[in-house]
Amino acid sequence: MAKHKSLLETLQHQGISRRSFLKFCASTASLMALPPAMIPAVASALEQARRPSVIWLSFQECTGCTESLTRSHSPTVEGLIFDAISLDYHHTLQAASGHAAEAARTAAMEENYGNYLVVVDGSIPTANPGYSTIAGISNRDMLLETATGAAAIISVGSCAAFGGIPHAKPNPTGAVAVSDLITDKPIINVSGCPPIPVVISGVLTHFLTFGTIPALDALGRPKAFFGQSIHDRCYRRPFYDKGLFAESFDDEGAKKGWCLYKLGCKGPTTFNACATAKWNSGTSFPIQSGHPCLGCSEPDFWDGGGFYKPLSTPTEDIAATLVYGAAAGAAAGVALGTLNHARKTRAQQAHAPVTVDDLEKGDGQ
Amino acid sequence: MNETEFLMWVRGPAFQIATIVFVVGVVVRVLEILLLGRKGNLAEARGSATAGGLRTILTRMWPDRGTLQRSTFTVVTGYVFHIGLFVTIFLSAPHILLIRDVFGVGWASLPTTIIDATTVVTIITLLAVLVYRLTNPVQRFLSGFQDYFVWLVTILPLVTGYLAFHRIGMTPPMLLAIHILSVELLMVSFPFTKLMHAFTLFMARWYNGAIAGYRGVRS
Amino acid sequence: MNGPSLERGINALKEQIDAPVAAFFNSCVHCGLCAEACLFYTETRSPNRTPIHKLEPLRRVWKSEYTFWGRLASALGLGKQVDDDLLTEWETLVYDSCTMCGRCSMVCPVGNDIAYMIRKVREGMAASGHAPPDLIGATRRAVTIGSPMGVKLPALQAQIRHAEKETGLKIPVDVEGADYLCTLSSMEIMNFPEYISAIARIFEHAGVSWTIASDGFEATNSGIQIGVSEIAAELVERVVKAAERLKVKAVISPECGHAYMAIRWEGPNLIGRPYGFKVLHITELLDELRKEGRLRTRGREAQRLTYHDPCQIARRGGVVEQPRNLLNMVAEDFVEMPEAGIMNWCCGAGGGVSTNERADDLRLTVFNRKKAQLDAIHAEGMVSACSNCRIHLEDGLEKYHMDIPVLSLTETIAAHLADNTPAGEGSS
Amino acid sequence: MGSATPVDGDCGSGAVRTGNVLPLLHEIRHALQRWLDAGEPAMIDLRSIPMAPGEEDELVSLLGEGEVHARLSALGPSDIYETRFPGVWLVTHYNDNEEIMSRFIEVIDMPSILKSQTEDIRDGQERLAAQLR
Repeated sequence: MAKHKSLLETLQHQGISRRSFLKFCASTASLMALPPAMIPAVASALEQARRPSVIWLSFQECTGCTESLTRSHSPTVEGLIFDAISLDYHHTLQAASGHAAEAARTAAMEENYGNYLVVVDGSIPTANPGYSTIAGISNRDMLLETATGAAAIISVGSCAAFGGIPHAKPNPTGAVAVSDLITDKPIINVSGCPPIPVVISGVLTHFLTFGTIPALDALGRPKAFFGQSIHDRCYRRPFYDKGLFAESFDDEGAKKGWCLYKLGCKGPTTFNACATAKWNSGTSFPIQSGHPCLGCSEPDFWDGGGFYKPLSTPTEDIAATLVYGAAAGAAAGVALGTLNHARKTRAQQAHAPVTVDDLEKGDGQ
Repeated sequence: MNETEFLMWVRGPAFQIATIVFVVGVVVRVLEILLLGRKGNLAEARGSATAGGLRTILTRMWPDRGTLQRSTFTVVTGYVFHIGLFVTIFLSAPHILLIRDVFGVGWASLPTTIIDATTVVTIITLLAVLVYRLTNPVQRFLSGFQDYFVWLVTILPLVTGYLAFHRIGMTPPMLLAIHILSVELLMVSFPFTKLMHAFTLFMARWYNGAIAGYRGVRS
Repeated sequence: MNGPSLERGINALKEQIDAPVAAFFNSCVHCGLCAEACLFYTETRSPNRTPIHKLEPLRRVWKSEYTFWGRLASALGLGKQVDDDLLTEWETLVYDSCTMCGRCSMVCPVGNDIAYMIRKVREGMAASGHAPPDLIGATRRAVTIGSPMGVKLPALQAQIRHAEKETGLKIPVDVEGADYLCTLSSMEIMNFPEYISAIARIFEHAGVSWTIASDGFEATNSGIQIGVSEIAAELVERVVKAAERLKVKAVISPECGHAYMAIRWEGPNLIGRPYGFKVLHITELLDELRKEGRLRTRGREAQRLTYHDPCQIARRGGVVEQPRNLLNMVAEDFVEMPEAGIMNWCCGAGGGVSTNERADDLRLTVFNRKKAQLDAIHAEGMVSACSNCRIHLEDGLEKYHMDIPVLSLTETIAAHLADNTPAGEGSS
Repeated sequence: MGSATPVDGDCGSGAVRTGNVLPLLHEIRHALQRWLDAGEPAMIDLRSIPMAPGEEDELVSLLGEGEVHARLSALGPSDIYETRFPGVWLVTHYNDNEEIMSRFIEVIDMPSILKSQTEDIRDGQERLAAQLR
């Protein structure tokens, strides 16, 4: 394997022309959500880029993230990137198994110490290591061990990034995010359940192209993809602004494509590129197919008070609270009112008739 | 506590606490008033106390001509910010959803552009109201800490709502959480301040109108 | 008992607080609109004369006694309490700077009846020894002599004889079984005895059976002005007893605002029982006679006349249309002041202010409001139905060098009575 | 971005508009002006702009087709043509499965991707020389 060739050399090796490379660069820039003016910079970076070693760790996960990534058929841009990286360890994709697989991981770590990239999907159980082990090694130990020599970690999917569904109440496994355990390495969170394929490959490409971590938001997510909310880029936004809402999934509003806010859409508080990148090779995204955004790229989206509950509504049973509150208030009010009444009665009993002689003070008349 | 947890706390337990304080406080204060009672009137009636009471509840929504002329600023700004509050509270889609969620009834919402404009107008009006309170001799004389505090808790939901809608300064979940929290502050303040007038003014107008109506006066 | 005290005052305020008071204090938002409705503020621009502010003693008692948080604060030694210094400071606000005209009660956007509460504050002020000395004196005279101005029966009898001579009519006194018992204000007896002649003529003309009671002629009630319900009740009781003794159908309140308030609206509640007779203001009776065709006039006053609504009769009493119906019978050119009727401005002397010499300068200062109203319509004569208003209006007009005569409505009607043909045959 | 053919089953196709088409056309107009004044090319990535279903087709049909149409065969096909407005090009890159990888509007006299690249020319020259040898 030509592990130390540059990406351009790899492509040339495959007989790919310079023009094809430029096309690849244009599509890559688009993939990374970079402005077209950046295409030459991408090209010059990719000419130099070396194939990094990638170790992919899967913990408490559903494999949805890997599925998402591999849905893109080769040779897509994403496919080409996989040609350009050295994926040395990946449960789902690797051919090796058992001790051989673990040996590959150890070898990759030793060979590329300080330079390899760790990709994690799934959360890490902390309540009892037995909830999830690989080759007899607990997820926690494997993560800590593998992270030691990593250049950076990419947490793919909301489980790795924020704990995800395993972390949802009551979180029986004590699931935590990568960033809860690793604090001394750069971590890029590519959240989503699953993340958009082009976002995963876009982040990988960025690292591959520039060798640096992209600009991140407060939750450690690349701003290029997570910089704007679903709501801000939603094509149904004009309906929100006009106050036109679908009230149920089968009413006229739903048929006319009106805003899904009232059906619980979490678009206003969810940051992701769904509205522009879309899914299934740019075919559609949930809102386009008539379903409210679940907010899957946000922390604790599973505990966000119900997928079909509008954002502005309380999560507790306020109607019941009102009833109990009113009852308690009535009881307290009657008690206080009775005390007040007694106080007033006492004042009336204490009343001494006021005569004209009671009007003047002291030594008056 | 991260943003989402904060938002969930604000939408959950905090909202519940605010609701309890609000409801218990309002009910207690209303009962404290009612249970004080009042004496029956032994004088021969000229008119109907009930009709007078009901009438005054309605008619006090409009000022008499002299008051409108002499206190134009107070009357006009009073209308603007009360209508503004009504529109932003009761005709904005997210709020109607909350009401429907709690009470099971909802109604049509106004377009966000109108809500947005109303919010701006209301905020500006409330700022003018504050300046007036600080400069008008009578209002400044009458005002104490509570008057300024109530002004603050009234304008905060408008400002935070505006910021949340336009996503200014912070992330949307944080802005939304702060907005809801500011409303909860308003709810908690309600039973302890003159905000209570929103409920008791109907009683006050009723008594005023009933006292006058009994004597055949249209108050 | 043993004289006034802070304790008695606070106790009185505690007794006075009822559901309306609590609703009113709960509702105030400090908007200050009541200030612009009060002539004591508009003509002096003193913010402390804002009507709602005059209620501070009552508000403090309400808060510390009848609200949960106020009681909690009091228990912790917080919260503002009522003390003698406060009451001393408020004495001039409650008595000198308020006529209980109730104009503020009409404009308050949340519906606070401020005048209703001022009346209650005065109970506490009086019981704590913070009533103005002149009002105490007048009250003492009312209770001991029978009239705040010290008018005794012989003085009335002299005026009656004078009126009989002038009109040639017999003025009925203590006639049992008469339909109407006419009461008088001592101001009418002392300053405007023409009123007695006027009602004698009108009743003769209309064929009304009436009488004056020798033991219940005084209609004014210092107890209400100073704020002592027991004294007010005692004074009301004198009239009620006379009416019951003479078995009249109705008691007629004279041209006096607060007398009407006292006998018509407060009286039954003060004595704790409903009347067995009706109470009418003189203008109400005259208007009834007009409707029945028993009151016929001739000729009209040529000058431009306006009508000043006495607060307790119009805004607080509900008699608004009747005087206008009567005036329209005899006025060629009747013109309303701006804001006439229930929103009319007070003359500035009601509610005991005219009795209170200390407030003389102030009441003449605030008369400027009435002057502005008059200036707006160029009236050449002003009619009213309250002798207290009339005296003060004359004072004010003189101070502001305005040459406008002030007339009594009843006397004006009497001056225009048609020839006394029997009722029903008149066809003038 | 959305594929060239509207997808059946989109809720509310056609009824929904982002209103982004007109601003885009204005952006293109300004870009043409800049090209004329300063020779400065412009490139718009259509993937970065939110579009309602059908809106992109509307934009494409408004731009129309002009005189030049080229098809590349490089890492899958690319479709490049000049619109009705000379200097405005629509460049669509597909992968081998004819799925759109990226799509650009270029304002320039000729998209650079059409030009033969020096490296490729050199490579070709070498291959030709080898063949003639």
